[in-house]
Amino acid sequence: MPIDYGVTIPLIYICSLGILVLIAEITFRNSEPVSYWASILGLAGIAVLMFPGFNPVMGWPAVTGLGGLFCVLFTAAAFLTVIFSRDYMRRNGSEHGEYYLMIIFSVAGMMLMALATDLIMLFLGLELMSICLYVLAGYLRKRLSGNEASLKYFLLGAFITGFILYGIALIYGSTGSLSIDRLVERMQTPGQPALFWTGVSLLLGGFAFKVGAFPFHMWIPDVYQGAPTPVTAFMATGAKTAAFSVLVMVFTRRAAADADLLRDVIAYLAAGSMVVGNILAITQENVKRMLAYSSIAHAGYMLVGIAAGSANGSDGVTFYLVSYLFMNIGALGIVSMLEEKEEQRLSYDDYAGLSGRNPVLASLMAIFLFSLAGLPPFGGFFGKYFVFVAAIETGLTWLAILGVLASLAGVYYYLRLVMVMFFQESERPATASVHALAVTALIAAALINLQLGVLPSSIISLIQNLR
Amino acid sequence: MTAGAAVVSAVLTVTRRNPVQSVLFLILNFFCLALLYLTLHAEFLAIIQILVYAGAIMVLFLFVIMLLNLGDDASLRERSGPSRIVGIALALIVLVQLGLLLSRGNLPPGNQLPEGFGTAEKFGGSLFREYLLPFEMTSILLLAALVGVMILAKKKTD
Amino acid sequence: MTSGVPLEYYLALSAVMFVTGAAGVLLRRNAIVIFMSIELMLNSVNLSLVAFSGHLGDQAGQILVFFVMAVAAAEAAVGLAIVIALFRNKQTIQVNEMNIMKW
Amino acid sequence: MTVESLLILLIFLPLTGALAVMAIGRSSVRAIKGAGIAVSLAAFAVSLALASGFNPDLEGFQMVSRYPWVDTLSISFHVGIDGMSLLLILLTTFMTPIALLASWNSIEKRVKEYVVMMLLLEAGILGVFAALDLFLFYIFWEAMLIPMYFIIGIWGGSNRVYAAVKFFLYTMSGSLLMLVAIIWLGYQGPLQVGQGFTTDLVKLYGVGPLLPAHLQLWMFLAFTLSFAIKVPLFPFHTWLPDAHVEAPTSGSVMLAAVLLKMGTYGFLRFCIPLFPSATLACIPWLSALAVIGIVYGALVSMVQTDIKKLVAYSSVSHLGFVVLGIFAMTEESVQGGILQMVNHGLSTGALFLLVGMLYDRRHTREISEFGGIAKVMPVIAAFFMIISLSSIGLPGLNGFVGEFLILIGAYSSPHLSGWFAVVSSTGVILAAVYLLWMYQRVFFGENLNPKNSALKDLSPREAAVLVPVVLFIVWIGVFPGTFLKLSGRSTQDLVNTFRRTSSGMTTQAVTPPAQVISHAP
Amino acid sequence: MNEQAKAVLSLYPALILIFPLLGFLLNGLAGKKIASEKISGIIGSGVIGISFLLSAFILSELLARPPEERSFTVTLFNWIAAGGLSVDAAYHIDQLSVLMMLIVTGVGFLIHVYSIGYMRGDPAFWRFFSYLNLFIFMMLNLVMADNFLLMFLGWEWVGLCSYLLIGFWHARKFDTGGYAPGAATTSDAAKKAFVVNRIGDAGFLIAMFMIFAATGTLNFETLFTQAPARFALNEPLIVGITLLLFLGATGKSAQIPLYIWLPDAMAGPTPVSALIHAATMVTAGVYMVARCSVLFVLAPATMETVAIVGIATAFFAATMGLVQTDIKKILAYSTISQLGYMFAGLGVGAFTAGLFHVTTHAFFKALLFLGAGAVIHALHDEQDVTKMGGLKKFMPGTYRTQFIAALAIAGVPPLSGFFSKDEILWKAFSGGSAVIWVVGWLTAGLTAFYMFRMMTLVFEGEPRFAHDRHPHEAPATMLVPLVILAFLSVAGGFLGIPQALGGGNILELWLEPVFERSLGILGSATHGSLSTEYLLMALSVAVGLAGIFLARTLYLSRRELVERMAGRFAATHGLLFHKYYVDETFDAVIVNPLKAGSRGLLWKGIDARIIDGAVNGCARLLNSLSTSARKAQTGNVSNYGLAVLIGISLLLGFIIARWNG
Repeated sequence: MPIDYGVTIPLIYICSLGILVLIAEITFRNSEPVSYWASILGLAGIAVLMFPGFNPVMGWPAVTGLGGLFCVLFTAAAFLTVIFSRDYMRRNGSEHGEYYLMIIFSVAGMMLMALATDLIMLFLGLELMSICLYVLAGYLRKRLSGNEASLKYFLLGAFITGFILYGIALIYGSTGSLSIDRLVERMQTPGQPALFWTGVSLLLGGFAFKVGAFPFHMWIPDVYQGAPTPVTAFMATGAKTAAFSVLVMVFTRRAAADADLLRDVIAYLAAGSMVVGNILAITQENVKRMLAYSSIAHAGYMLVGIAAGSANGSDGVTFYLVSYLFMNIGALGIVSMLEEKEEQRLSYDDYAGLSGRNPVLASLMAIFLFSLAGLPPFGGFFGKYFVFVAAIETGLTWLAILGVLASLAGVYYYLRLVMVMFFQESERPATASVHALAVTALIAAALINLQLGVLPSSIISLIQNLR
Repeated sequence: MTAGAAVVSAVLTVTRRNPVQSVLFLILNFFCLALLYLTLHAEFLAIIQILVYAGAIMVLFLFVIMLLNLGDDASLRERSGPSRIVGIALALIVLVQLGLLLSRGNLPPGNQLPEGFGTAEKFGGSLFREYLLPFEMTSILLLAALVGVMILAKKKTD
Repeated sequence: MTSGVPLEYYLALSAVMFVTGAAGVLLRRNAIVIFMSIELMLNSVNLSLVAFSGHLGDQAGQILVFFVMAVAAAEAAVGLAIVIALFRNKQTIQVNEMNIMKW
Repeated sequence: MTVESLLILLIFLPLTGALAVMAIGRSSVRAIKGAGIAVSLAAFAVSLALASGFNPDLEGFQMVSRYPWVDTLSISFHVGIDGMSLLLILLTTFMTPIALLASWNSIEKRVKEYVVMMLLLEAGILGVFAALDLFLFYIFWEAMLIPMYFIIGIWGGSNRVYAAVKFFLYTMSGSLLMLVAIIWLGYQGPLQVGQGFTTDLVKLYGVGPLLPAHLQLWMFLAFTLSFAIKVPLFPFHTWLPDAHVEAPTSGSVMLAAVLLKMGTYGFLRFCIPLFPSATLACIPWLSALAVIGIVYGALVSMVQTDIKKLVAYSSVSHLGFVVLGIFAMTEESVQGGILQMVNHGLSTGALFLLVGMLYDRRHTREISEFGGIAKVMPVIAAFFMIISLSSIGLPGLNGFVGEFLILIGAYSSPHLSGWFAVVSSTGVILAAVYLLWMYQRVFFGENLNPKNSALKDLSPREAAVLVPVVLFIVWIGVFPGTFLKLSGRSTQDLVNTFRRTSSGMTTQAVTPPAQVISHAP
Repeated sequence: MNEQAKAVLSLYPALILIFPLLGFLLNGLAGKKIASEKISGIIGSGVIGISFLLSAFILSELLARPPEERSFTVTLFNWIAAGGLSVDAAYHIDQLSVLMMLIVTGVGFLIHVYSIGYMRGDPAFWRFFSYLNLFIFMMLNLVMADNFLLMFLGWEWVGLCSYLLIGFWHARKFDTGGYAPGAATTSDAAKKAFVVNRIGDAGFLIAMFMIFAATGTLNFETLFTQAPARFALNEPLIVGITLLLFLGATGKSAQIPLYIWLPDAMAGPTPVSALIHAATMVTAGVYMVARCSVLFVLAPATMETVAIVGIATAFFAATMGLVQTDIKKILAYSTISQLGYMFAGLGVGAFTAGLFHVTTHAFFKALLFLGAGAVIHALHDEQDVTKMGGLKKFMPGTYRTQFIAALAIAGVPPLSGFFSKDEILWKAFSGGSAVIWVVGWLTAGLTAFYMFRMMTLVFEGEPRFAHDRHPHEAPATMLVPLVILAFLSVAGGFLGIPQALGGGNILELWLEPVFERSLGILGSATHGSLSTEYLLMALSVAVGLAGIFLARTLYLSRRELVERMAGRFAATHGLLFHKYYVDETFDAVIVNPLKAGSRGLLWKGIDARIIDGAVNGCARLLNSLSTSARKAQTGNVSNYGLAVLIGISLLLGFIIARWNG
């Protein structure tokens, strides 16, 4: 198997950055600022270098394929996470360079997943990412909720790893190959043995777990709530995107609908996730936990596109991922900025009157929430539209109907937060620690969201060209 | 015979109340597997299995159990009643399902083994040629795990 | 396929071990024992992989097993570190006592 | 500058205006308000230019611009107007400066956000009326909920939060199903002639009627639910009283004057031409709901104790007339329906303005708190009377023309029994009952409440708000031709096309749409 | 007549309309600024005077033409056009409309002048005149319209003016007589008038729909030309149309069952009662039926209904008038009763007779009201006849004019009322409706009785009013119109002296072309000879005189008899005094259940409980679903693992179920 440089280049970038930060950690006594800036600049630089079509000099090794785009997304998520993290960690008395290192390494794992050409790479990438995230979830060692989150995440993650691996083994056994291309090819060909489908369904179950789809979703609320908020943001965006990147690349190229064994089962997963995520989010009082449940619902919407399994489905999910990344990381970023020590200021009531004290933050939050709720003219709406188009085209109209009904519940709880921020006053106002860089990042995320909602075609054609 | 031992040791691993006993049965299970690997022409893996898995990893387990002083103490209440039954029943259901699916088999036809299959030489060859990138990434993985363990387990930071 | 023992035999053994491990995860409360059950599951899969590899005469399965072992090592390290971190804060590793976050 | 670009300019003017207002310093309140009014007046001027460039004798859409937007999903920025949308656009641009001016003093907190929201709202509404692509339409349709949500929620009354959420969710619950129907139609429609997904309205006009009846019915119902909630048609109306009562005056004005019209407009623009067979099947049911709404709204209105709620329920009754007119599907009734949209916008909008003026003075809207105040504020009393009369449907004022055309059209409609019009006529009686009774209790009688003895009469600013409305009320009443003429051709085409396409799927009907499609790209 | 003259003539209708409108706008918009009663009054009455002169000019022009050319149409602009419906703002001038225009502007002018005196010192003097001008403008629209819709415009607006003027003193308490005692204000009466009228208007409206649906036009000429061919005699459609039109007429002209608003309408200033609620607006119904006579004669069933309702109204209103104590209410019931006569006339096909009575009634009833106004004015707003008396010597001028009017209404020859009433009765009899004649004849007696009861109580006998009141004769602005109207009450009858008495019946000849078509359809089946006619005349004169005599005897010398009778027949008296409890019945059967139902059932029930209950119930359901489903999220990893395994099992189960390789 010849080495594909298109695959290796992002990994070389990110691993170099990782090693660089590691060296900095070892070299400098007070290494945190160095690591911080190195991470920020490095991640930004990598995102630019990898951006599809970026070609500063002739012959610059370009990253190709949809995987390249996903790599940009992971890097962007990491970049934003790092920006939101520093202040948060400082407030919780734990700013260290290793933190950035773990993020960078987990990005490496995500990239490996997205770029994988065989199941070995896929597996390794998944594990690299997961191991880093286990650590990150428990990063604040003294926080009991962090410990618990970390352990729950770890145990369940390892548990599901067993299933994924078993699935890989069965696929291997029935196809005689670990190549993803072979796998996809087999899925398009009718008449595969039961062994093969067993393997595929176990693999699907594994990734359904990773994206947080019903009924594999139960770890999500606890882990998202217990993890440090920037890590939650990173998990909800980067890790989810990574898992979806695999689903997009493996599971959207299936046989025609009538010969398709998986369409309905993915549709059920999607339906369950949309319903459960949205309904459970309604009565949450903790904003972070609410966003966790909502991320289950969003996984459901994206699975709608996977279930459709068409070109539009794949593009729709990819588009959804792009917009979801920016809106969710924005929302959780703001949550992290408002959170105080000891996990204080996370309830709805703590957001009361935010618009009066900090109109910029409140407005940005409102934009992210509207986008999450799927209201035009924001990116979240277009993402939903796209996947619903795909669903209806492939005869999954019931799923689209269920999806819109479920999103109505979503509208309720997102709007409830907007309502609290804008329509209510508070006696004990929370103070946000606002940093120029973070706010700039938020504004950028909001603008990207708006752009995705208003002028989505550039990113769509990009996605299409890469597919 | 080896297989029977493997199954028994596996069951005992999950049923022993004392973690230390569990570890020991797990190590036994790994030894059985190593034997099976040998019968399957995976000499290199068999060796690794014993050295790394049964040796290094399990010792680590044992070490941690000892460190945390987790005895077979009274606080270690195992779950009782219905939820245990549900768990076991579900496991059995999954087993039956797997059995059903595996028996519908149509496994691919077997191939003749190439020369030196499973030896360290062949193994290393393909590892460093075809699977160089995964191999390198494994090093990153171990590095990340290393850093992670440092983060999580170092005594004092602040 | 040179071994006299049919492939199905290995697969069945692997499945039984796998389910045993999975049952262990569900039934046990000690985090470390749960983790050991997971190791059991991984190993059962490894057995399948090696069996398939031998059946197919293809080395890739064995290679994957090798990587799985590496990953298992890394996971074990991290997992046990997590357990230790939790134990330091909570003085227990019983999973049923970890429920400060629910609903 | 071409005429086509005027329409685009019109949509984007309030939007850029909103951005510009955002740039003004928070403290310069007068500048913010002034800028808001200036922008909205400029939009009105542009819409007048638009109207002058509009040729009412032409078939189809005018001022059409079409820019590719999202090629993958065949979405284009496709806008254009015909007679009915022009009328509603004019109404929107006319009412927005009035609403802004009306709230000059009554909005005290967060003035900047308020003006921005109002302008965004205007842009959204204009977009709804101009959109010729279902996707584009939906974007505007939903996007305009956001500013309205804030307007009710931030500047509303004591129970504003409940009202805002109710408004939002109620409306949203209808429109989400419409979204599914839009996609379904975009896929199924073109499939009838072997083409790919599109949401272009002009193309879909050709293929929608070709859909099999049961598919039409489902899509029709999904669209109708959304529009029925917006209108609001009985029994989907219960968000309206809450929203109206809690919204600030300007919010109520925009809500009543323009937002509700989006529902009735939707029936005309989408439901009927896209799904004629389904429409035909549903005419009796929807008309029955409309008639129930007319009587029901009037009766409930009659027993309200809060003036604003009374006016709100009266909207249910009035909009019932509009819906009846639309679904009677005769030229007279549809013309009447369209005109009645404008009329209701003017008269109910003005009623809300007046209620707001009373509220500004007394900080209550309970009818029992008033009485005999015609003595202290005769001018307001006079305006209130004229506008009430317009709402009652006195001939010579605008309301009558619309109601009369609706009823006479409904009576002679081939789709409806005459009883629909007959029962609706009781709404005319009841309108007199609830409005005059309220008027009498508020303005007539002895002024016994000492708090009411020193109320100020109409201020010049308030006069500037009301006089234009009253002028239009009289104008439409006496010379409705000016306005009927604008929508005449569109109505005629709508009704004729409906007659042709609703009567089953003949092969004859298949050919012309195919031509339409070949022209469209 | 040359073209130019015709063109000039066609300007007149517009001018006739414009002047009152001008007066309305001037007084309405600038009246407060002018702040001069004199100027407001002059403007207000002047514009009407001009309109009257212009109308008279049109009359003279028409007189100069041969009878068949005495009509023309002026189209101002296209009013409403949509689909097949096209309605012009067009005015049709013919013999009938000219007659009505003259009455409206003529009587109107006199009442305007009278009002200058009557309303002196009122703070809203200017507003009063602007309303009056508006009323005249709209009434002219009503009578001049060349189509139903324009007529309806006038129809509605005169109702509105009536509303505004009844409630002119909206803060005043007003005793509606048993109904909402004490609590009501004049504005209640105003609202009642408008709403009751609206019920009739709805009938009018629906009739228009039916006409349009059947014929595609609302234009009088077009319709009346088509109608005989379009509608079969007594076809349900035409019966429906005419009945609905008549429902409209009962509203406006206060006939059973919609008469209840008129007595309350007396809450308005007295000139308003004279102008609107006696002379002009209330006769709009009569005018409308006459205008649509072609339609009505096509529906004999309706004609019969009209006649019966008319005569019944005439009788019952007269009985109610017997016991009223409020001077204006006596007159109000009298008006209702007289209107009943007119409808009875129309109903038997005596269109001219009906209109003749409209004309004479306008004179004497206006006169009666204005006289009553003078009395009320003189006694500082006292309206109770039992607290009057002996005013003859304080206000001799008023007394004389009132006496003439009373004689006229009582049907004493040769005053106008005699001729018009008698013609109706004769036409009824000769048309074969003896019952109508009998009831009408009885009513005539009652009329004479209650009128002279009133006359006696007000002017004769000892003064019963408080001593601090110093009655005085009315000022010239009020008295002069009284005198003129008295003259007209006397002379008006000469317009229609029947052939039997050697008269030319000018009015019948004048109106003949208008009713030519309908009378043609109706056919002329006249029973009875000249001698019968004389006999009947004598009988009606006799009953009138008997009524007068009885009233004077009872109320001048035998008051105690009255009391005793009232005591003996307390139930009947109460029934009459409370107007047969119609208001109370309306309230109990319709108004109150409607209000209670709307509040309790519709608003609180359907709206709040059912619909909103369902909406909020959905939200609550989701909430409780969420609350209970959350419990599954126990926080226990084992359970989460269980869920994962369940999921895996489901996936495998799915594959087992679906795979068929």
